[in-house]
Amino acid sequence: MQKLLVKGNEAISEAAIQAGCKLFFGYPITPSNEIIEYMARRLPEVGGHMVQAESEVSSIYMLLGAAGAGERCMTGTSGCGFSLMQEGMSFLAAYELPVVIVDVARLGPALGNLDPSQGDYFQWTRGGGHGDYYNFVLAPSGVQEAADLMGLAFDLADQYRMPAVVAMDGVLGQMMEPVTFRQTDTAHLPPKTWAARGKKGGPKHDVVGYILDPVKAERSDIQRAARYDQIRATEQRWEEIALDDADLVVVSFGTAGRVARAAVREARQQGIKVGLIRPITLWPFPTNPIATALTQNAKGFMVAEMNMGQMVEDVRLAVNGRAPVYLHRNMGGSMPTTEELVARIRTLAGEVSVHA
Amino acid sequence: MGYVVINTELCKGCELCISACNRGALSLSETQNRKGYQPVSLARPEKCNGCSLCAIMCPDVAITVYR
Amino acid sequence: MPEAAEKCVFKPTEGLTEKPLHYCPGCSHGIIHRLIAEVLEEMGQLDNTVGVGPVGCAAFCEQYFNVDWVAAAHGRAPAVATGVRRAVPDAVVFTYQGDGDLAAIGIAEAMHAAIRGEKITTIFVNNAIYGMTGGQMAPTTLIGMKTTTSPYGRKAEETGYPVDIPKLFSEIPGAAYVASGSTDSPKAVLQTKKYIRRAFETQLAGHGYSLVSVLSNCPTNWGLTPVKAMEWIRENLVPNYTMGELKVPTAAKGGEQA
Amino acid sequence: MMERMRLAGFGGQGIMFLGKVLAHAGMLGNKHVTWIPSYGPEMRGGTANCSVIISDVEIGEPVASRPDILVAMNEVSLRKFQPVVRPGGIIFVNSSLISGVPMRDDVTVVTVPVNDLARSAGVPGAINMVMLGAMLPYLKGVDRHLIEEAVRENVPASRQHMLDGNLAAVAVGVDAAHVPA
Repeated sequence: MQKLLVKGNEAISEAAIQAGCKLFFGYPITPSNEIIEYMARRLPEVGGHMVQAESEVSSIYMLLGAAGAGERCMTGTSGCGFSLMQEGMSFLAAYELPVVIVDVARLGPALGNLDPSQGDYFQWTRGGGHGDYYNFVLAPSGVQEAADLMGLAFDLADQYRMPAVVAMDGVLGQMMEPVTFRQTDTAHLPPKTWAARGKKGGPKHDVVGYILDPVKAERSDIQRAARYDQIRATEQRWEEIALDDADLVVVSFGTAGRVARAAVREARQQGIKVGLIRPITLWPFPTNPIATALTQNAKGFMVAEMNMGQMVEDVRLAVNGRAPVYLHRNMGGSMPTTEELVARIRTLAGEVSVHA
Repeated sequence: MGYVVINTELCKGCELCISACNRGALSLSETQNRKGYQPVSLARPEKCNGCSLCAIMCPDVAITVYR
Repeated sequence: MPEAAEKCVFKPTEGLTEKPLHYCPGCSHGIIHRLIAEVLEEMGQLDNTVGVGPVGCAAFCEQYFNVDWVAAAHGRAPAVATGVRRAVPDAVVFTYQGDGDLAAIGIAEAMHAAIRGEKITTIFVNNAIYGMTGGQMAPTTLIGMKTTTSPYGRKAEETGYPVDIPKLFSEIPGAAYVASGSTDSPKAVLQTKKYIRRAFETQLAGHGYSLVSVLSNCPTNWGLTPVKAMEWIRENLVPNYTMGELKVPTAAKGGEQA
Repeated sequence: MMERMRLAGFGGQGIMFLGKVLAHAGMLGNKHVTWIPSYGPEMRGGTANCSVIISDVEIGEPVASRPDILVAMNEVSLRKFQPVVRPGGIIFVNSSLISGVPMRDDVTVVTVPVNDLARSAGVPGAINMVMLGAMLPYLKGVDRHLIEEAVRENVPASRQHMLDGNLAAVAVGVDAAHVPA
């Protein structure tokens, strides 16, 4: 397979096309612009379309229409644009439509600036719009992983009939790394017999999202909750390093996660008993490795993220008071350096050993 | 000559058909349907010529016309 | 009943389901639903159509149309229809939208669908008031008209003027067919049906976006009987909005299409 | 081996392209590489910089916040990034445009008059390629063969006529690097 040097934004775009995505709807916003530009150039070559919408509000509903008609489709956006999409994402959840939404997050709140940030974590993982729902959230830490996760995002969306968010940041979007595109097999996925494309002699398809009958509404919520529970049980994904004997476990994702990986390796070389859990699915959140670490040697957790502290809440929920959870945060668009993480790991590893 | 068949369970007694009929063939009936509306009826069948103006105005698709 | 073997000259269309309509007595929605359904049936497109619904009194109208359906959020129907259209290029795709849905919250989506020349048809139902939420002011509410949010009558100095959607849209190059009809009389209803047919024909011919505005009533929130409400359309709405065919595709000019 | 490089200069000096060629050459040599531009409002402010990392091991931090190698194509860039270069690192200075800036004594300073060299060689637009050539003898992660292949792959089809000029400019830089500063 040919290795190419491409930007993260371009890699996810090409990976989406190779996963069978034929339609892209979007509105330009930095630092995600390479996605819409790549799609504009490349989709016509595979018989698809990029439609430049008048707003992100419109983009997400174009996505709803195309997904309602059964097509693999996606959008890419950033920060403020992702906020504008939340109403539509709530509708997508209710309609149970498979779509893929890439958020190349930037610093917020408000316009913020274009620097990388993980400040959209709550919006990614808490549904984001109105009502009671979740999205799949996949968080790559590099360009190859971003490409690999795109195919998975489409497959998971189709398999469970729900939106999948690919959670990026400006660094991952703008960075070039070598990437190899891998084919995925979609034969196991259920056919979209529910799609509205015209009856074609069969029964009528209604793709709608309201349930006026309270009994049916409750039943529908219970069914969706059961599906979410099943996903929590079977679809957690993470990378782990040296958890077996780790006193201190670093939990970090995305760009921060790749720096944390280097820091944990460096600290290990210095003889510190530290391990890493790098969540790849932010929803479902990987609670399993945290539980495992607690039954092994973990005496404390260190969360490193590029925001005021959002994922730390999920870690605390998973740890549930059984060990201290510390936060190392980089704010204002800054990224952690390996040195600063190693220094903090050394300090915290000392602390948890003393207090344990 | 013609006649109309009114689905009295669909009719809501809005009288748009009565108003549309140039020949005064339709009236509200004295009875109520299951929804509590007084449906329209072909009170004067001899006046109906099957012109369909009533059906064209019916918002509930309650009228079938024969001629 | 006469015994002669008469022929059925008007029967319920196959384009509607058998579900009884939930609208208030005398509401124009039923008439407009039926016209769309009849046209699609007559054109042989019932198996090839995807409708996109609004929010408002017609939010649940997919129950009535015997075609595939994708419901939209308030105002977003043209965006949803764009997605459907791009996914199923050979289908007939239409949106059904009220005056709040299209002319207020969704005017950006509607205008940009027209600007893109999106090959969809919009049926715009204008009764100058918000029906479902209980009679509030719409962008198309007439000057002086009382609603629950303009209790002293709409004042231009506070809320501007009613927007003439068909006139506005007829200025957009991507809008290939724009017409404005009414439901106040059998003649107006038959005329509106022709407009709807031409709009769908415009779409199928690939000319671009098409819009049919239909003046309709709201007996409940206007506080009038259905018959009086139809008169009110005739006397008040018709004079205030541009009527007739405002724009036809260049290819169709000079010759009757329908 | 891990070489963390920061390349900086004016917009229009070909900094981004220089970085891409370096990263591409690293990839052709089966190294781990990252290339990342400084993006955002800075991009439009007349200064341009990018980070390139070439490594035998997986790369954590993708931005060279503490580079081993700095390429400063103008004075603003030199003043901005000189302080963060790691002790023992290398700073490549475009001496055609920079003079009189006090230099740290715990780094290797290589001065290359790239504008003058490029002009003399008849490729005045290829100052980035001259600098690339000058860097070559000092780089551990890539060699000349890989660099030339990367240049070939990165010159777009529409600009094939510039390929020879670019390769010539690399050669000029390589020669210049051996001339004592």
